[in-house]
Amino acid sequence: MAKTFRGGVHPDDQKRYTAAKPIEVAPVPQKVIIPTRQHIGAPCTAVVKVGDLVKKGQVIAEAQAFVSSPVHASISGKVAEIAEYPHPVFGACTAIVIESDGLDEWVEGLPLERDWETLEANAIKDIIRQAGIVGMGGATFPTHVKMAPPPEKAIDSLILNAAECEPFLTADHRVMLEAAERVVTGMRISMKVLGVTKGYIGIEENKPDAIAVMQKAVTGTGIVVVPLKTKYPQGAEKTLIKVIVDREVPSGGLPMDVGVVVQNVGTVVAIADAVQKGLPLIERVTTVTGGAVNEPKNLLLRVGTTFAQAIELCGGFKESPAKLIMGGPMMGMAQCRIDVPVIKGTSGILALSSSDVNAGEEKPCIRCGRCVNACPMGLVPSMLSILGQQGLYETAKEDFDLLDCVECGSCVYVCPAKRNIVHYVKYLKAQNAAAAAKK
Amino acid sequence: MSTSVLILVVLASLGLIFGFILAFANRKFAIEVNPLIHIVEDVLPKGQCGACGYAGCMAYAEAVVLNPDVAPNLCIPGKEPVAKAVAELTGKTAAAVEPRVAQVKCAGSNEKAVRGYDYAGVDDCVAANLLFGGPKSCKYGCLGLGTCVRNCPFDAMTMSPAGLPVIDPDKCTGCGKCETVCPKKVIAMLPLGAHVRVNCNSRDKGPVARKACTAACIGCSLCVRECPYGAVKVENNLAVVDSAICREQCSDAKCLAKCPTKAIRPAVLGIVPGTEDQASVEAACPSCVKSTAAAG
Amino acid sequence: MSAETKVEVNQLTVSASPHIRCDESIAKIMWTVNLTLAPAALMSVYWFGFHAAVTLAVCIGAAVGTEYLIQKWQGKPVTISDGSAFLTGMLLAMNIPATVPWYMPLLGSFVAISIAKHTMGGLGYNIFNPALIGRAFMLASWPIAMTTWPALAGAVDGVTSATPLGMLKLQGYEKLVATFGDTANLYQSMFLGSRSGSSGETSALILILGGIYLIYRGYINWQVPAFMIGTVGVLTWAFGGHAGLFSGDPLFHMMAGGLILGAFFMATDMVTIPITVKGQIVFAIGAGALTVLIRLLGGYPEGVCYAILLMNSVTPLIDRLIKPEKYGARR
Amino acid sequence: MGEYFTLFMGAVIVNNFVLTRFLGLCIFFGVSKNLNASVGMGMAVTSVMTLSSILAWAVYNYVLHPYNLTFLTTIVFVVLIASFVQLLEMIIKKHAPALYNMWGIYLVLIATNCIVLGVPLLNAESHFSFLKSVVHAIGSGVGFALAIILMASLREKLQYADVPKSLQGLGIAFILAGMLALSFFGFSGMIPL
Amino acid sequence: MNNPNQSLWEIFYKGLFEQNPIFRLALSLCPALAVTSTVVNALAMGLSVLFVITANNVVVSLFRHWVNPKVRVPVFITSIATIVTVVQLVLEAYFPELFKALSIYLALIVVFAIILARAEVFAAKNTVVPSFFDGFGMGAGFAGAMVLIGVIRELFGAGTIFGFQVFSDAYNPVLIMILPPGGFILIGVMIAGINLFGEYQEKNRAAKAKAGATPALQGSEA
Amino acid sequence: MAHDAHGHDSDNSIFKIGMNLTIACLLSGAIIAGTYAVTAPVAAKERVNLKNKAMKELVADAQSFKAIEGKTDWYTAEKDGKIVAYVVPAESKGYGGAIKMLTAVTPEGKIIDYKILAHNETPGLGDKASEPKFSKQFAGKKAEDLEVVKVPTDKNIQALTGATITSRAVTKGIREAVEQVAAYASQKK
Repeated sequence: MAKTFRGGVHPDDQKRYTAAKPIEVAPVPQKVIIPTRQHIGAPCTAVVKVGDLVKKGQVIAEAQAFVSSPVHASISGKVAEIAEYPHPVFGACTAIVIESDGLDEWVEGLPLERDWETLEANAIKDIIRQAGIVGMGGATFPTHVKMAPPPEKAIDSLILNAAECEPFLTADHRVMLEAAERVVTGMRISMKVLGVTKGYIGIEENKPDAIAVMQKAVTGTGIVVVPLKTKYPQGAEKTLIKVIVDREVPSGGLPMDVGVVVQNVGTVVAIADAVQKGLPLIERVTTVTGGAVNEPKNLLLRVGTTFAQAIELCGGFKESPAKLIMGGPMMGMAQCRIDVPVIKGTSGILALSSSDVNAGEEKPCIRCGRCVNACPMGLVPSMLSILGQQGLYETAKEDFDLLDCVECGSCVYVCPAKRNIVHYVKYLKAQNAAAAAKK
Repeated sequence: MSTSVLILVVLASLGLIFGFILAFANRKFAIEVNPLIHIVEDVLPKGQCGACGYAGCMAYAEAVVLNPDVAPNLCIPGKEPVAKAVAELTGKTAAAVEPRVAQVKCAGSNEKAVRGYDYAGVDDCVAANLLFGGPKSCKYGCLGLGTCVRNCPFDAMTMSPAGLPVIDPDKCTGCGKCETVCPKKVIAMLPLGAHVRVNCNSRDKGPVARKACTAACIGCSLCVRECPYGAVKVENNLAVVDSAICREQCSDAKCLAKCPTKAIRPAVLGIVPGTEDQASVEAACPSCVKSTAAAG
Repeated sequence: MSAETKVEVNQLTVSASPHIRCDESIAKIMWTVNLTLAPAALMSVYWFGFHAAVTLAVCIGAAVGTEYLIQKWQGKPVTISDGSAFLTGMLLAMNIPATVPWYMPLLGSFVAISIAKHTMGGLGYNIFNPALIGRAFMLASWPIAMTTWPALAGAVDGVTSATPLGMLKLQGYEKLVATFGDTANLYQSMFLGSRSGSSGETSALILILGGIYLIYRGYINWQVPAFMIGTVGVLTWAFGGHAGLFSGDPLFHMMAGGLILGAFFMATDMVTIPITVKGQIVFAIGAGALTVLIRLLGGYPEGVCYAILLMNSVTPLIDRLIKPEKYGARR
Repeated sequence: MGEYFTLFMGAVIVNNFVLTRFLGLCIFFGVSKNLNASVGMGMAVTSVMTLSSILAWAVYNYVLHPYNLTFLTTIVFVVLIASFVQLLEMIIKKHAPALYNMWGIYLVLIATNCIVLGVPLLNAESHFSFLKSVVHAIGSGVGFALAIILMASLREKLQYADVPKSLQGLGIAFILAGMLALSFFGFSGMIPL
Repeated sequence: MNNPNQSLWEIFYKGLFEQNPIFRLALSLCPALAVTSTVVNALAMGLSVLFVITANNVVVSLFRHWVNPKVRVPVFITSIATIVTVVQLVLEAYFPELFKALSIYLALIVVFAIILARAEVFAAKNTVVPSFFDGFGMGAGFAGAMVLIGVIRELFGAGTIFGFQVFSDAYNPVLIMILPPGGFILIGVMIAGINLFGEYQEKNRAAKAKAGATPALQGSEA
Repeated sequence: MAHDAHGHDSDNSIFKIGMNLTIACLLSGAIIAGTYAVTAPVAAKERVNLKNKAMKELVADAQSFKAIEGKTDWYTAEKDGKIVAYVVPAESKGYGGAIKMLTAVTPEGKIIDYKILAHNETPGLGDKASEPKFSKQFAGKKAEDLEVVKVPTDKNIQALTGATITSRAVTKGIREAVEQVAAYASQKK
């Protein structure tokens, strides 16, 4: 019996576009735009100047804060500009523009060969930090921070989030099929760093091939592959933990509060590459798909490639897109322009045609209760949306657990009144934060 | 007759019981609520706007009565008369309240401002601002979704068809509630009596601002050079007018004619910027007439 | 450039996530309910003839018309096409005798839509079920007309124009059974609908089929009708008889009156019932219990309408006390 | 026993004072904006009504009725109850602050109130025995509490509704009360008094 | 609030319309509504209240300097109760049927908030004549509203006015109007109607002001 | 309000406050006593008048009414010194509470008429029991004829449409009263 959680929804997974397509290595772009903010936490400042020559893998921006992660050049070439550029998450951000010299040369000493088993945990953590690895599922939380929980939190399990529950996206799926060994190695390194013996890989049942491949790959490592029921949001951290180890992260808490660390497939691969070969995080697998894309693909893209370039690699648009999204359709961010760059957290580039988008006019809530049934967090989304309309963030916070909402979008998906519940929640959270800041 | 006597006896004893219970209670359990608080609260306009910095009119009344350091002129909606009344009641001296009125520092109407994307979501500026700062290309301009209009405690604002809020100067009390709720901080308080105003909030550099909106202040400094009194400055690519200097010294408002985007305009209230007619300009800013005529 | 990758400014739509939606809508839900109710409505026309059709038309027309006029007047978008006013009209028609003079359902529908629905802000905000408020209003206003039941078209032997529940209340169970011949006959006519009553009371079978379809479609929760009808059954069995405890006739009570219609179509009106399934179960049990209370002790022979209305008024309290089980509540 | 139960239930649901006799409307509409306050008010009214009914019964049956002074009932009751409630408030405030915070604060509001005065007057008019007076008073109080708590929960829900502007506040409250009263019709004829 | 320059007519008018106790101030309407199911009862109740409030205002105004502030409220209550008792006695003697119909609601006039409020707010601070007009205006406003409600309820609920049949026999009375729920809903609707009327007036006034005046100008009032 | 909140301490002595109120009560007592003195006799007379009027309505040809000793509120209606009817109170539990009635019965135990004095029945429905259309049915009937049915016959009482409970209550109350009168009358003879 596949395991599951309370609530959730069943959107069409739309993975048929790209599930069977092997990862294609994108050609080196002529120019990359690398934002200095690639993660959640303190922003980086550029350590190169306009005109500098840089090599692939060279650090170009850095920050001293603990919760931060350095940024590396993803191609070799000349720094053409350091200026404000559009950013897929923050709207705008200082970016370093590198024009390719066509050589695609690694910085000196890379790649290298290293036996991870001889390395100390702290040394590995340092390598992870140096490599600029962040959570690649989309949240972009610096991985070395996640791997260094405070000592009072006893961690006993590592969960690999391979559910990939977002419709359309297949990047993790392909990575598992094509690089199962690296996935397992990355996981084992992470387990060593965390000092845990229990490792789980949660994969949704709609990827039987991946389950089979991973089951084979983990033999002898003690890692367990857990097939999960295909249901959104199976891959949300909290639901995943509930399903696999049957623990509930307390309100306002983190997975480590229940002794668990959750990693993304892409992240552990990056860890394996960094630790074994010394490679920093400068490229990632991204699914470029959607009804408006001519030829959807899974691409290995350099960080800093623009969405436009990526889409061009997929044969351009079939029809003019109604929405361009970074990430999946349930939690991704809609973009207002196509020249934004791929960042470390770009798991997908989704160009939805108008027929994919089924919005419709917002109507008053009819209290049908579908959102309540769909909410994996056990909230009352309908009330949150109604309170959002009135801006009553205090009531929402105190009586309806506003801050526990993970914004998974299940409620909006099922809502027959087409209410923008997640937007209301974001709005209320913003108001709450503003009020808190005032105090 | 005996009934009459009985009536008197019953009622008299009632009166005695009731009266003495009350009197006794007054001694024993007296809680003096300063009645002045209620009187002061009566004087206040009860907009509950919070412009005074207290949580509503009652809270201010309490503070102004009980705390000698609280000034009597904090009620902005009440203007002069209320300040005077409160001062009189509390025995404090009232300094003048400078009358002021809300001003939308944006002329980026639907046709003038360029849209960056098509917004689909909650009909509220704060919510729209969460998505890359709203649909307009200009990241400083009015979003036009009416958060200020909905929050105005005095019903002084309406959303014009052009997509900019219009403030009714008769109803606006200058309480500043709109200023607080606006996510773009595009609303500011203008001293009542100012002659000219800058209808832009963009701190972008000239070309960027111009590209986003044809009504933008591009920070060209022509106005600064034109003004002999030093009433105009450019800070962060945005012209700023010192209305006191302007009102007292300027007689010809040459800055208006020179502004290439018409971001500086005569301060005519109650309309969308850019739609002033000559008569209203004359009334609002006599010194502006010549230069608008010259420019127009 | 081989393919077009240009995107014009202002071409893309930006909204908060998620970016895909299911294809349910209010209109779809409402019209489906209308559709499942329609066979029973047609059945009532079969039983009661032309009168029933007129009443049905007046109710629906007045409900839709009132909604149209109110929304026009208020300057709000007109939402008559979403089917909710239509549903209110149809439900009201099925809750009243088919033979009432035409102006009564007209006024009843008007009150249902204007007072019960639009004074509270329209669809989604109403606290009481509009159709039931309409019926309660009519019953209070014209008690005689509202309790004068039409005889069936081509009435079979001896089926008088009193409803079975009315007969039970005033003449007793034995008389009731005697009127129908024997208990088997009684049950059969209750189930198939060959008996006197309001338009919607008559065809238990068709109503149940419609209700089951709604459950299958996921528009209503099975718990509500099951618990409501179940509660009525248990309580009438326990207290409904004259020969001491557990001598009642639960089967009769479960099929009698508006219980089937109420349990499947009105106690499930999502706007006016608790939002959680647990809350809905409490609601259903409460409605069932109140129904029995009114039937056995009250002045009215039938209590479903009032029972649901009373539970409607308790709904906000239920919602306050019964919330979904929150994630993270336990470690 | 049955008689008292009937009397009690009759006062609570069948002849609910608020919904069928329009008594206590001022506080019913005034306080029902807030659920917690309504609970407190319900308790306050119930207890005050019970105690003042006892008091009023004694005065009526030992003073007014024997001496044929029933026409003084109005003035005597109003003064008696008003002073009694004030005294009660002071005593509770001093000696039971916890109780005071729960419902004592509402006592001031009900010192002169139609339902608190009305029930003793009705008791006197119906010549109820002592026990009946008490049961009737408790029943009426519980009925009031039931009505106001229901009303408050409905009004709190309606806070979030798109009620037309002209109806906001008192208008919609009256209409709600009307519909609540209509629902309570279901109980009519249930318990013949 | 108590502008000494107010003319007596203004004081009276204010009570009748602007601050109509039932529809505007929402005070003291409690038990009165119970007797509005017939016009006769409504009128009797309205007149009783009119008398009590006017008389009480006069009495309070006369004795206002004599009353110790600490017992102002109890003294006022006593005064009201006395007047009510007098009304009761008179009605019982000369209109026994009405007395029976109004039953305890007559006695409950004692606790009508509006009466005490007028005494406190107006009569205790003003001389006799304005106090009389204030009470008379408020009372008349109250009585008028009562009769209006009574007329509507009786007309539609029973088809009669003052007990005389108005509609033909064919009229099937909407009984709910004379039942409590109908009373509640009717008053709710009437309150909304009056609010709507107020909004409409406000709009008209604003439109007129706009049309007449020159465009609102900066500095014109400074 | 401000000016009187700051009274002098001497004004606030318990004695002064108490006396203030006491005097107010005495004044009120005087007023009430005065009014009562005027109205009380009128009211008493009016009460008797009303009762007589009611009884007269029931027994139109009676010349005088006399209270029966040993029975509260029982009266005999006499004409030319002969008892033509007994007027007795009747009570029953109806739909909305007690229904109080006054019934006139001949010494033979036949009903003359009845009058409903107080009730709480549904307006427009149960309260039709006081209309002649319904009450006429009772005239001349004896206790054993008082059976409520839906389909009318000469011997029975036809229920009011939609108000069966009220009809039954009224009939029951009157039947009881008639039975009592019959018993009393036969005993007297």
